[in-house]
Amino acid sequence: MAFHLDTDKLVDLDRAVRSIEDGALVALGGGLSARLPMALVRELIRQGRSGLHVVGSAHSIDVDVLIATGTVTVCEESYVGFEQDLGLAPAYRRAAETGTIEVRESCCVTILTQLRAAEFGLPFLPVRGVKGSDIRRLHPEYREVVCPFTGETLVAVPPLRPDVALIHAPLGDRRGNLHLDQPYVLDERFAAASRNVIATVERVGSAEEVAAAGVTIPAHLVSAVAEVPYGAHPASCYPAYAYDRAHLGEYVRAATAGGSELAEYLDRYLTGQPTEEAYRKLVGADRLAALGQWSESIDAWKELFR
Amino acid sequence: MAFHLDTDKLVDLDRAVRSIEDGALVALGGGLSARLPMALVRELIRQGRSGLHVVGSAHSIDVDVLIATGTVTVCEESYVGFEQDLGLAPAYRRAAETGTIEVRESCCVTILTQLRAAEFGLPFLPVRGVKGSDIRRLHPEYREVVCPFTGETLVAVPPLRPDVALIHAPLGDRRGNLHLDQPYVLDERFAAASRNVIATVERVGSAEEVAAAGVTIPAHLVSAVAEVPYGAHPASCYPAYAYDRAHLGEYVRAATAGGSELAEYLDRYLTGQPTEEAYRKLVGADRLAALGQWSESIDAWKELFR
Amino acid sequence: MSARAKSNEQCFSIDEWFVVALARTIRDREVVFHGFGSPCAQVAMHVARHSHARDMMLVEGATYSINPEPPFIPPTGNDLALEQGASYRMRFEEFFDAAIRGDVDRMFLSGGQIDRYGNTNVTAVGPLERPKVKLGGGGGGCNLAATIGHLSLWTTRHRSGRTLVEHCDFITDMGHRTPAGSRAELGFAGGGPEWLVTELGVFDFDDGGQARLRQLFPDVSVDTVRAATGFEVQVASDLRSVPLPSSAEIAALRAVDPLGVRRSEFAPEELRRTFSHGQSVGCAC
Amino acid sequence: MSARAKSNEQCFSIDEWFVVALARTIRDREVVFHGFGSPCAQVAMHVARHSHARDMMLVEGATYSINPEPPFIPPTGNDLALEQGASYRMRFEEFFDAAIRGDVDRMFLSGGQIDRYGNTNVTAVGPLERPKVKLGGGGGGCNLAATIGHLSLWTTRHRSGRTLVEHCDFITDMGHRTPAGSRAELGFAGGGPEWLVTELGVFDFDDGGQARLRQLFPDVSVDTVRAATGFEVQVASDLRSVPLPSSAEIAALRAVDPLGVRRSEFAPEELRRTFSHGQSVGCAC
Repeated sequence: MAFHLDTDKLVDLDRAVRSIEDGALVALGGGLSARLPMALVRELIRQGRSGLHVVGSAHSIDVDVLIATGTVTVCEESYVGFEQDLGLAPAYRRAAETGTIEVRESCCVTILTQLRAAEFGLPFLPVRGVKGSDIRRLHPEYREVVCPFTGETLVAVPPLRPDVALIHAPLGDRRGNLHLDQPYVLDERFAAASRNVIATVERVGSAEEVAAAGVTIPAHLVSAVAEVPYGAHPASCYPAYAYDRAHLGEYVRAATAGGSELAEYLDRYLTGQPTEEAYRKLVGADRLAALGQWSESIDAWKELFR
Repeated sequence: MAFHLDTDKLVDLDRAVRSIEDGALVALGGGLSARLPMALVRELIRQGRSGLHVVGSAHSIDVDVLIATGTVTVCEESYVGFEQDLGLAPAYRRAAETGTIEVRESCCVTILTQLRAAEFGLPFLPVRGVKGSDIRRLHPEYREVVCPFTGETLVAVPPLRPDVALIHAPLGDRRGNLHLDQPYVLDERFAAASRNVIATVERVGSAEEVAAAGVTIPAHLVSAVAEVPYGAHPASCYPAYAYDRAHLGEYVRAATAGGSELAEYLDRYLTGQPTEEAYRKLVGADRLAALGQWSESIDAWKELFR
Repeated sequence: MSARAKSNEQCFSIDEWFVVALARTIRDREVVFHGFGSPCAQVAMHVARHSHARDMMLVEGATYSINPEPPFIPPTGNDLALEQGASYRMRFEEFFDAAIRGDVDRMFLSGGQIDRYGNTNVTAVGPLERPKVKLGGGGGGCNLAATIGHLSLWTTRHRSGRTLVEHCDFITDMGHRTPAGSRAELGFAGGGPEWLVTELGVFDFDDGGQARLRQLFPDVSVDTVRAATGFEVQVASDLRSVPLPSSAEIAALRAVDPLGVRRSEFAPEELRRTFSHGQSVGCAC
Repeated sequence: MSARAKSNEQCFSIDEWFVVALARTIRDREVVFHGFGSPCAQVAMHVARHSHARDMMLVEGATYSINPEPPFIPPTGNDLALEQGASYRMRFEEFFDAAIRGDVDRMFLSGGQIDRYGNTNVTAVGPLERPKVKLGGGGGGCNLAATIGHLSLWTTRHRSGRTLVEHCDFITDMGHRTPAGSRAELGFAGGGPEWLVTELGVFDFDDGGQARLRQLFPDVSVDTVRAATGFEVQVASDLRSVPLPSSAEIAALRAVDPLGVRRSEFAPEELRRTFSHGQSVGCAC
């Protein structure tokens, strides 16, 4: 928290990520396979960060690949997976089943409430639905509180103050103003509740351009900005590009197989590529450009999902 | 609450206001002398409504004239007045000093918190700062709650669910989508926490036009919309017009004098004008047009405030 | 519409009939939401809005957009296609707040396990400390299930025998009753599960909150349902066949889901089940 | 700048010096807010941002716009003029949440009554049930005063004898200590009043949280202050004159407040007090 008043926060990706410590409580922006902070995730892996406690709503390859690389100790997401299309998250599943990570699965509403407690400066907030759910068994830290008006017993949850929120945006300026397209998912709440926000943007624009597009997350909440084209790939970052379903499929197959196949994927796309530039080159300019062709026609858009 | 799904909510002002019952808990949108729902306030007075409990943040002529006409029984605003420029609110002051209204003065943050309790579906929420303040003496309904994590004693406040929120917007459509310019003050929170939202708009546009301008309050929260040009006068409704400082001065002088001078003002501008059309005619097309000339030059703008 | 297309609508497969059965759990003028990763429910909502529930309010499951007209349903729930033509796009918290305060009338929920009370498990099969299968997780379901007006549950994996179970290994989202108590005892305003639609038939819930078989697909027997169900199957006295989909419903469904993402929920062998309006089983078209 | 204008800045009135004294309570890189209906504080913030505190973050008091460059200060706080050139416009709740969680460093607060601990009354003078004067009310001050880093209090009505009082009839916004306890006892994170600037002089607060006279305007004596103050006046051992405003500060002030809204806070007789850089009292220009 405490506002970030520096007027130029533009740094390179390496430096932005270097400020994140082992063991940090990290909020991941975006959701499902949209606007995930993948360049930041890849850089965390390249830098060999470990012991992270990740929090978020419904996520996919970002969390799974962090787990596959042994970067995560505690996972407090509401969902990790690839929906019906590609199924369960292989590394998450394996780590949970073998006990190599601690699963503190939570509920979107509870996470929202905990972020709000931090954002509102309150030491607790009440939620209701957790009472009927075994999710509560995963959270011995929850307490109870009795409503002084109705006598209803509610579950009390503590504030959630991430050390850092990792957010990818289509556009931002050097001061740190970010423009996002909807859905913002929890990004606005993460930004207000977290001590630091590290953002990557598809493109750095002028302050005027960002203001005209609309500031979704204001500069005073943001600690660093790095310009990383295709920084959400293989997730989508509309309007720039749709998600790369084929790449996600390739990952899920490798991660499901595990062992050498997974190692090969990780080496090929992550540890084997020292920079995002190298990653983009490997994925291929043609492939990346194709993901941007969704806007040409409905048929072109549909074709990306076949 | 319960969403309002009708597809055409356009009604005339008379009908919109007729749904508000005597004794209703009424939230007033806008703030200070900006975007006040004055046409709705005038219509309430014309229809002789009584016993209203009004809530809001910092307000001026809307609350004062409702009090001057005996429409209000309980006033739960955080501030009623005309700032340094025109000073204390005469009718509010007199009614409070003579005990003809009940003053439940509150704090913006507490009102926000109570609206959030309603919006979040919670039976209470905690606030902190009220503890050091005599504001608490005005609210015997407040209780205490102990944080189960820190042991801190906080003040517990109940949900605030207005029967109706009165909101004036520069633009809206027939379904009830409203576009507002910032500051929104509490209007978004009022809309989500109130059982009904009755809106006036400077102009009804197409759904496309409102979507392009940006929907601030979505149709499903709005129960009725009436088109009333200059519906905020003598408050401002930018970008259409600045506030009418001379008119506010005229009101404050009459209300300070009280007696026949106040009665004359009320008759002239409120009870003597059966419709908003008549009100606008009385104020004068030239005068109203002049308030829109703020955008012509800085000097023109400044001139309105001399 | 060509004669060929019209003829095709006389003939439909289980995924299509199933989605229509789901759609019919929606009443007109309801505010309805589906969770992400739920293509059958997602398609069903669009079918309902284009057939019997034209004035419903449809809230997309991961974009929170209202009444969009997507050019197609993509295989991922957070995609711009699902915002096209929307009348409004809610913020994440705007939707969840509305649902928690009781302004959302219906939600679709599924589960890797579902018990007789409609409790669902999307967290883990087997012991929690060392699960046999770690499922994806519940998203926002745990709180939403407490307050949303009605729940339409569904599964496309009833026949597996592993889905409708005596006891959920883990209760992610509450149905009518858990070991912690009933909804009334917990103070939950939401009505809980109203329907449970499976690829074998349709259940409602009795006054005690227990599932009761109301309708069967015509190629399914009560014995098949009993064999596939881990709890004792109550059968309604007026058990009947699942009502046939209309041509209009089938047309709406095919228009909104040209990629067939709904089919990803079914085992391949189920998808061979086809039907027609003339004959109830084994369509040859 | 013309020679005439330059010469004018050698000469200034009490409202100008007062506003500059307020401005100097702001430190650079602070996040600073003023309540509405506070033109002196409002102008002071703009003066500070254009002189010694260029990297402060200025939050306008009723538009919640950040670092605007208003073409003029209008006589009402919620006006579009106060959003011109802003780098961002906060929502109402966005500002209040930030302040309550401790991200705002300083707020300006005034009061119809102010006591030695910096408690302020903007609610009612006289008994609460039947007040002698019902004041406008506190806006958001009651909660903000608990958590904002530092408070800069001010009044332009010290000389009246009715403003600095032994006890506030009503405590709207807490200073350092109320009958309910100290800030520490109540668990408030904010530091409370740091300065109290009046048209007679400047107070800080001692370790016990009590106001202490630190600076006097040169045309004011300690006895004048004592006579105007309802509580016993502590005087700092290093009492001195209020530092003179710089020409740059005066120029910034006149540029941002051409309408002179700051002057509405002063009694007409106070506004006759003028000063110059050459001589400290009674400027003839």
